[in-house]
Amino acid sequence: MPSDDYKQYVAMDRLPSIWCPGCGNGVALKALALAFAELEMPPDKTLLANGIGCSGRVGDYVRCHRFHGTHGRTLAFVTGIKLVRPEIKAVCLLGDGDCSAIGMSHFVHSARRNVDIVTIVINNYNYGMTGGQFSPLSPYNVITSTSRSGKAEPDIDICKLADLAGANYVFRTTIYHVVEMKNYIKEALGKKGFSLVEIVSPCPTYYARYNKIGNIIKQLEWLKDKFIPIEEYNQMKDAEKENFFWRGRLTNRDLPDLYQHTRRSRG
Amino acid sequence: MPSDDYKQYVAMDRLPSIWCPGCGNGVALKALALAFAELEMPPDKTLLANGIGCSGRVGDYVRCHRFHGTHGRTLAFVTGIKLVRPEIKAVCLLGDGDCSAIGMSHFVHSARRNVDIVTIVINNYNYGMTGGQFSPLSPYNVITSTSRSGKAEPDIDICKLADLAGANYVFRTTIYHVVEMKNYIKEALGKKGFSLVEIVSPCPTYYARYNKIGNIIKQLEWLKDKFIPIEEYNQMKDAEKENFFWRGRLTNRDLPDLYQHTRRSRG
Amino acid sequence: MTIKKLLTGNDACTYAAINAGARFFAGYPITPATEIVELCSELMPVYNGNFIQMEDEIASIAAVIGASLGGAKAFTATSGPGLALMSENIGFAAMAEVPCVIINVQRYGPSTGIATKFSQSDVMAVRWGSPGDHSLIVLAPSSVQDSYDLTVEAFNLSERFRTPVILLSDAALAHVREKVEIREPGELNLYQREKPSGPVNGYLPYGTLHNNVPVMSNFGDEHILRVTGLVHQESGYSSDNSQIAEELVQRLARKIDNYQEELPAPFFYGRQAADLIVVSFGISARASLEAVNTVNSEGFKAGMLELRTIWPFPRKKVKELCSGAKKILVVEANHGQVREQLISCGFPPEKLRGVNKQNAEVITPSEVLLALKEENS
Amino acid sequence: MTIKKLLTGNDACTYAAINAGARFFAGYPITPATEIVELCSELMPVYNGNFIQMEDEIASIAAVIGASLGGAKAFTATSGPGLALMSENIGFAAMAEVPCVIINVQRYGPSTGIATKFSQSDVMAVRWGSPGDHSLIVLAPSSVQDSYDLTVEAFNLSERFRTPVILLSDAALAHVREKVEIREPGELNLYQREKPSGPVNGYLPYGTLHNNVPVMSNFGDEHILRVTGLVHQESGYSSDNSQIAEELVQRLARKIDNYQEELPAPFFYGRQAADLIVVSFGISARASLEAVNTVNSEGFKAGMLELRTIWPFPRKKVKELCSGAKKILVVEANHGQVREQLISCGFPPEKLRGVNKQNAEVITPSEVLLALKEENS
Amino acid sequence: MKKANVAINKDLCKKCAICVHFCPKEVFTIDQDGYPLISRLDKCTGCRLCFLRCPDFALEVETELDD
Amino acid sequence: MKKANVAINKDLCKKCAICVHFCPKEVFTIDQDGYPLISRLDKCTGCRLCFLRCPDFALEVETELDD
Amino acid sequence: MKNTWRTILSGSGGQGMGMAGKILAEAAFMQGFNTAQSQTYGAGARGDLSQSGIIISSEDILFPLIEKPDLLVILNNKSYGHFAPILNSNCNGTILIYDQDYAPPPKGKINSPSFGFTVVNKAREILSEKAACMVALGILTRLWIPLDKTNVSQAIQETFPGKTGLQNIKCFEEGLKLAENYPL
Amino acid sequence: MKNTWRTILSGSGGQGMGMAGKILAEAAFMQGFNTAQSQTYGAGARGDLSQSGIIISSEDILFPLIEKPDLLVILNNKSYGHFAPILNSNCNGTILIYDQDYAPPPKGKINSPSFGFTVVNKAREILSEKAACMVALGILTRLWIPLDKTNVSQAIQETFPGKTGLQNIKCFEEGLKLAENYPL
Ligand SMILES: Cc1ncc(C[n+]2csc(CCOP(=O)(O)OP(=O)(O)O)c2C)c(N)n1
Ligand SMILES: Cc1ncc(C[n+]2csc(CCOP(=O)(O)OP(=O)(O)O)c2C)c(N)n1
Ligand code: SF4
Ligand code: SF4
Ligand code: SF4
Ligand code: SF4
Ligand code: SF4
Ligand code: SF4
Ligand SMILES: [Mg+2]
Ligand SMILES: [Mg+2]
Repeated sequence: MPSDDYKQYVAMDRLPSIWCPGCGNGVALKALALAFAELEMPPDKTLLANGIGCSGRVGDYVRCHRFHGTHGRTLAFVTGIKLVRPEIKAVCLLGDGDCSAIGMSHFVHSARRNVDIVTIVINNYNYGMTGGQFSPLSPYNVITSTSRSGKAEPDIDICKLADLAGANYVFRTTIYHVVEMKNYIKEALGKKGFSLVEIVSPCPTYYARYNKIGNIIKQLEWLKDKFIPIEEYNQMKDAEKENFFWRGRLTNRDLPDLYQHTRRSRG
Repeated sequence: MPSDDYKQYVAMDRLPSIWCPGCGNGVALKALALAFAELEMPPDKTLLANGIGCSGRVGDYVRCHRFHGTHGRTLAFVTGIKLVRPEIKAVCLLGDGDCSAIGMSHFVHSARRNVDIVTIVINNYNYGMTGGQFSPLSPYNVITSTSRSGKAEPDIDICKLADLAGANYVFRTTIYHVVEMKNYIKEALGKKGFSLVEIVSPCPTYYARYNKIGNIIKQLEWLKDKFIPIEEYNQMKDAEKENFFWRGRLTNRDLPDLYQHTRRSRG
Repeated sequence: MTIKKLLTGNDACTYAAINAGARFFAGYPITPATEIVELCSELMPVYNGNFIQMEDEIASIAAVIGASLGGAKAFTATSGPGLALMSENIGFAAMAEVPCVIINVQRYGPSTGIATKFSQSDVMAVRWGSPGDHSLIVLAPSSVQDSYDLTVEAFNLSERFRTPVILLSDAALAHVREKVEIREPGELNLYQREKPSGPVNGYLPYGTLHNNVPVMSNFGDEHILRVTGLVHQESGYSSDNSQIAEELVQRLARKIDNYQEELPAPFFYGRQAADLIVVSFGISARASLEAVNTVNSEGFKAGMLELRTIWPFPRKKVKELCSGAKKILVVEANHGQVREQLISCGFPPEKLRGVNKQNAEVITPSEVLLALKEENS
Repeated sequence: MTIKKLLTGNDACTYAAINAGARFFAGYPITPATEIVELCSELMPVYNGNFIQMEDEIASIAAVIGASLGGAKAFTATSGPGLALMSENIGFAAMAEVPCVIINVQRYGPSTGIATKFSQSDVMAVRWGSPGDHSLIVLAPSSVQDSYDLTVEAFNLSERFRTPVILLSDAALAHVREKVEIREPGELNLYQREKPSGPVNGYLPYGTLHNNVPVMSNFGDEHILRVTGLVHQESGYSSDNSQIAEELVQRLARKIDNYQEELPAPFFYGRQAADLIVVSFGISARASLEAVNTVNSEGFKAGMLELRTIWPFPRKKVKELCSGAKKILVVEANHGQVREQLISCGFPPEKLRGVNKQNAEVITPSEVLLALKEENS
Repeated sequence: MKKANVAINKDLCKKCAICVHFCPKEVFTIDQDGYPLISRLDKCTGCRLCFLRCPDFALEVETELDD
Repeated sequence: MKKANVAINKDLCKKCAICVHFCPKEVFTIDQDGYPLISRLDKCTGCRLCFLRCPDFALEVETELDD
Repeated sequence: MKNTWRTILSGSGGQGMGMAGKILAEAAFMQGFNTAQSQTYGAGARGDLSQSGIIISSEDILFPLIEKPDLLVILNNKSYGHFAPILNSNCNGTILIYDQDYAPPPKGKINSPSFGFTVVNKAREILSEKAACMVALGILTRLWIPLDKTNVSQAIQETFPGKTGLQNIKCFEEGLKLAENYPL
Repeated sequence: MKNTWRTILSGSGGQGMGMAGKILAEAAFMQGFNTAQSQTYGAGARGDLSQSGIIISSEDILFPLIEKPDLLVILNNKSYGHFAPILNSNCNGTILIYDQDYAPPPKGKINSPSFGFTVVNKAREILSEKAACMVALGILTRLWIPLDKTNVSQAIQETFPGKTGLQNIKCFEEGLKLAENYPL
């Protein structure tokens, strides 16, 4: 059984975290630390880079290299880091808002360039840090602090977007599915090129409250029931699909990454 | 036969244009003016908005309302215009760089919101205005003034991107295919919601020169030969596909546009 | 009708905007300006206006500019990091002469700093964030009432001068709740932008000037409008002619700088011919005034100048009102950005004592009091 | 080895960067800085460095900052509109203390303005573009040789002070071709950033200060690095403590402002105790010097001060060198941005005549001459 | 037979009750202050789901018991 | 029989020769200054492709001839 | 004659500081007083320390924030750290009102007159800890602040619609009662 | 004694102004002169007007751009508009060299000594209009500028590799010849 090894990646002395009770960020942090431990990643060759947001504070509790830049730009910063330090394993852990609103362009271009980064998006369907406004990933019609009568904009599927743009690896899971989450973060860490792990996560303080999902337990149960394996999902009829979301591995390929591209052109 | 009506949309007295001989921008401008004329669009309810670039100067030669903002942001500006003036027919004519590099985020979000805009992208595969650097849409490995030994980054298909993001209408054509171009601009002008017409266009001064395509005639012939109807393309074997690009209509649907969405939520 | 309400600074700005006629808001949430975004999302539909949450601040100010060119009074709200992102398009609005209002609620910086905490360190950034020569208008409220009044004024000035106007609020003012007299639209003097009236044919968007400000059409109106961030002729078509460039850029400064008497004048409190004058703005002016009142009640002769227009810096007024002082205390929660402006007015540095605080907390009356007493002893 | 070459200003900057050790360039093309981007795309691979063309200027400066934190000397090049977009991340680099160099080739603004034409109107924007209190360094070359020398200096200062350094070039200098003595790396005094040497355990990225500058590790090195734009402790972990905030922000100013003697001093030409002094910078200083030489050869007593460090504004030096002058002419192709700084130095406005030009053309020797002669008659 | 030890650190626990509700063996109840209470440790299979799901590093499961 | 009139405005023409090369009926040749020359107007079908492809508004095709 | 009352409510995030501050301010406003109210904000509010400051005055309020409170209500232990500089100084002029179960003053350091009440537990009894501040408002209204209890009740009702309002009023009234019987 | 030569080449985009200016500067540099060269830039260069300025001096060059040329080469008509203020003033001290086929000076306004040559057509004969400036360099070198023709040839060769270089040198030499035979 894995031991306490994961704690070498966690700044235990800085806990408790600033997060609300039940928030998914801590669960993701633990899964990440466990994945690091199982892969025995050297902390000095491991970088956790974060966006700005509640999820962005994950880096306040780690012991490896840590970068925390400006809202939405993490992938652009890390593109620079990776070009000069290709040996670093870089994990960019971003919020849904950070990644898909202000950071949309960098997200698409990092995937297109296939930069060797594991991008973990903590998708709590809203801007937790600023008080629960909708994000581009919030489903249509949901209630948030800036959509009191329902979000009037369609969402977009960032997994499909990453796939289209050129990512090597794309996986979606939820905070409920902890074991799967840890395992696929590990799988992503083993890949070269751009990987996306989207983790749908509860925000009990805003999202669950505004949408009357109930407490954190109810929201986790909702994740458990609504997110079904992609294979199952694909066999559903369209009408049925509307009630579910898929989770699982969308993409797994081995296209050359940015570093390889740039070196190739040197002949 | 159509008469000189199109001239009411063109600032003839400002010609000749600043463009190099043979440049595709003038051809697109004419097609657009013809489409306007055939639809008898009132100039005071018609807006041409441009990005910054050679293609962005198209608006310097029109007689309808004209907007020319900052590089990459046109769609965001026009989102504001369209919300307060839904009755205006807005055409955003953008360069490939403007739209897919600095403007990527606004492009994806405008398509996602399905803002009622006809977006025409003049894709000359480079930044013409600043001297022929590669753009995100330039094909892999091409020679440009910032990729003398071949572009080391994959490109992305903005037609598929617009489709994934939520556009109602997506069409790709080339400057060679003038009749098709005019007709499908007209079709796009008849739609509600976000339309994309991508026009692959020659840049004899930089792109054709750097890539030894030869003069403008050769480049137009290249467009003629390489861009085949999507139906034909889809039936090709993968190996064969590598030598061709598709053109034609990828998307045509009638999802509600942003204005409808925002009004719906008012009940 | 005038009604009285208890409101926060952020809420007061929002109601003021609506009552000033704003019917378009585009924004991106950021602490400590978020409540303005949220309240707009609720109020705009009620007033048949538009609210849109854009993908970032660049897009937000862009949408605001677009809406304004469509004829709407439009605004956004942000804080330091967002303001920085807006700067390119603020420069565009200045160049293309698009009325718009930006509420900048200052927080502790630089960079992400402390998002929830207080500072007054954006004084220079609001003026100089965007490259190239141009003028713009910045107003700083010191109370919730003032947040209301100056927001209304911001819209008026932006329409009158066809220029971006920035309201410089802060994290403390944004969240304090005070009584406000809400004068509703009927009670307010609202400036409506001038619209072209002449023939449609041959109309030149930048061709008719009133007080150096062009009489411009809106998109969708029958007078065809042409707008560009390039140097442009009266027609709105671009030009790279030297003379046109010089005339345009100099007019962009002149149209504001020569009409400063139309901008909110500083308030002066206390003894007019005082030896000791405190200069301040925003919520620091409140602490300052309390301190000045205290010392005056103890027999001092101190005066207090509250800046309300920050840019263009009201040099003439400041010189006039402070010229007699032996010592001027400039109270501000930053490194001394307004103090620099007083030096530019010609006051010798030795005369100017900065009472500064940079620890993310507000300046308190007793801190100002201490400084005043030191100066008098 | 020192070799002589004919180069443009843009090329000189690029070779200087390479010779100063820059091995990372990220940029986005923009007139008139494009040639730097293009030349880097060719040279970086040759020098085993990295070139990347990012999706915009925000991403460009971000990648530069990232690369610098990875240990590379890194830079970008841009012009007005791009500079505006970079301002948020320049503030971040100031806050997180990341060495990096930004070459800002001024063009005619505001906004898109005239992309190919000349101006010196970014003097304030380079300093104040980013909100919050912090200092930074701006150098302005006046010749192609100077473009080379000050670019090398920019890298040195940015490593020495761990701060963004902006090189303020312009469209004229960027494209003029002049002789340059290229001192190659062996000849240059290159400053290498200090690296931590103590034990790996318990290392605090912001914990060891030399001259107020932290001795920081790089990402991927064995001393674990933590970087954030939030107010942070010595550990690099975030904090919202008032005292930590104040100490940090004040140090960001102090670490530069207190060491100004290490920054390039102004050049003084002509008569030291002159009645008439011309102050200028950049290519306008060349026109000024020619004019000053001309009048002096005709028997005038004029002096000429060429600013090389623009920010922090070299007040002490300027006061020292200009204090005797009866009249100071400030020659600059903008509305008078440097003249304002001289007022801030305490020179009375009446003494300061602005020789300005805003028509997108360079200021010529005969224009300065005319002004000089007017003053002397 | 005890298969695992479960320990809760009240200094870190935020009383979210996730461990309580999602333990497949219903090992936990809630005490009067809202903290999880290990009530049926004998049922514990050592699956560590409670550990994996605890957002606050407040819960540890030791599965390789010495005895 | 003439089906159309073709006119070239030399003030606008930039001599790109697109009209020349892509006229399906080879109506044009090139004159000594590089401008297109309407040499075989009789072959012209009035398809207007030259007009549509001219980037510089330098070429007009009139198809509804009066006579 | 006293004409300004500066009150700070201090406790933890879930005890309704902000709401209570706002209610007090609204009640004062109804009664024609000038008033200014502020509260801790943002990430901090999620954590352990939450505060709200209310100035009530018959004069103009110049500075709207509170440097030194006349009345300080403390509902959790952590708050003492924050106010130590005030409470420990001599002649501070601050009256301390504390929760006697959860926030007894630390020994030997407090130089303010101090009064303990069963605030939190009383609220829990009736509704939940969230209403703790309503009990505190009752105490303040009865003993120190010149507000009419009907105004406070009305302000509560306007803040919390329906049943929750009534329960909160109940808490407020319990506070009034606690104060009535307090051996002052 | 003359020690500074300020030359401006002016014509249209396709006539190689920039290249020629650079070549002249390189040749001067080889010969140990100080030199500064500039050219019109950007969108303008695509259009009708293109210019290049070259200062060659045995002294330090203070201001690197040209206010008033000593030598002005004009290869298209449009350029006259731009230089009218100089050419029309009395005692301007500027020598005008023009293409006699394509840029004859407008009548009655020019107060400079002026010299016409067959520049463009000569270049077309040998290579193409693009080489027009090479012919002009020959003329300048022969008659006005103190440069060694071998240096100019070398600079041309270094700029244009291989065959194009030789053709351009040919044009340059034709320029030298034209000047030689010119009835000055
Ligand atoms: C330029 C800029 N704009 C806005 C903000 C304010 N802001 C901070 S976090 C955030 C969004 C957070 O949402 P998300 O990325 O989903 O993270 P979460 O808090 O939900 O984990 C915003 C808008 C900022 N810090 N910088
Ligand atoms: C913020 C900003 N960055 C860079 C530029 C410089 N710039 C002008 S046009 C352009 C790209 C043009 O390429 P594209 O959009 O493809 O248009 P084209 O010229 O090819 O038609 C660039 C990078 C600018 N004007 N503003
Ligand atoms: S606001 Fe939401 S996302 Fe943020 S810490 Fe609280 S529960 Fe988590
Ligand atoms: S540079 Fe290319 S895109 Fe621009 S005008 Fe010339 S040919 Fe057209
Ligand atoms: S280890 Fe498994 S069975 Fe044991 S307490 Fe935890 S969740 Fe329950
Ligand atoms: S899951 Fe963790 S934080 Fe939540 S109640 Fe259990 S032990 Fe406490
Ligand atoms: S109309 Fe058709 S056939 Fe006639 S000249 Fe033009 S292209 Fe040729
Ligand atoms: S296509 Fe037009 S511009 Fe080109 S040669 Fe023909 S007429 Fe001239
Ligand atoms: Mg989120
Ligand atoms: Mg392009």
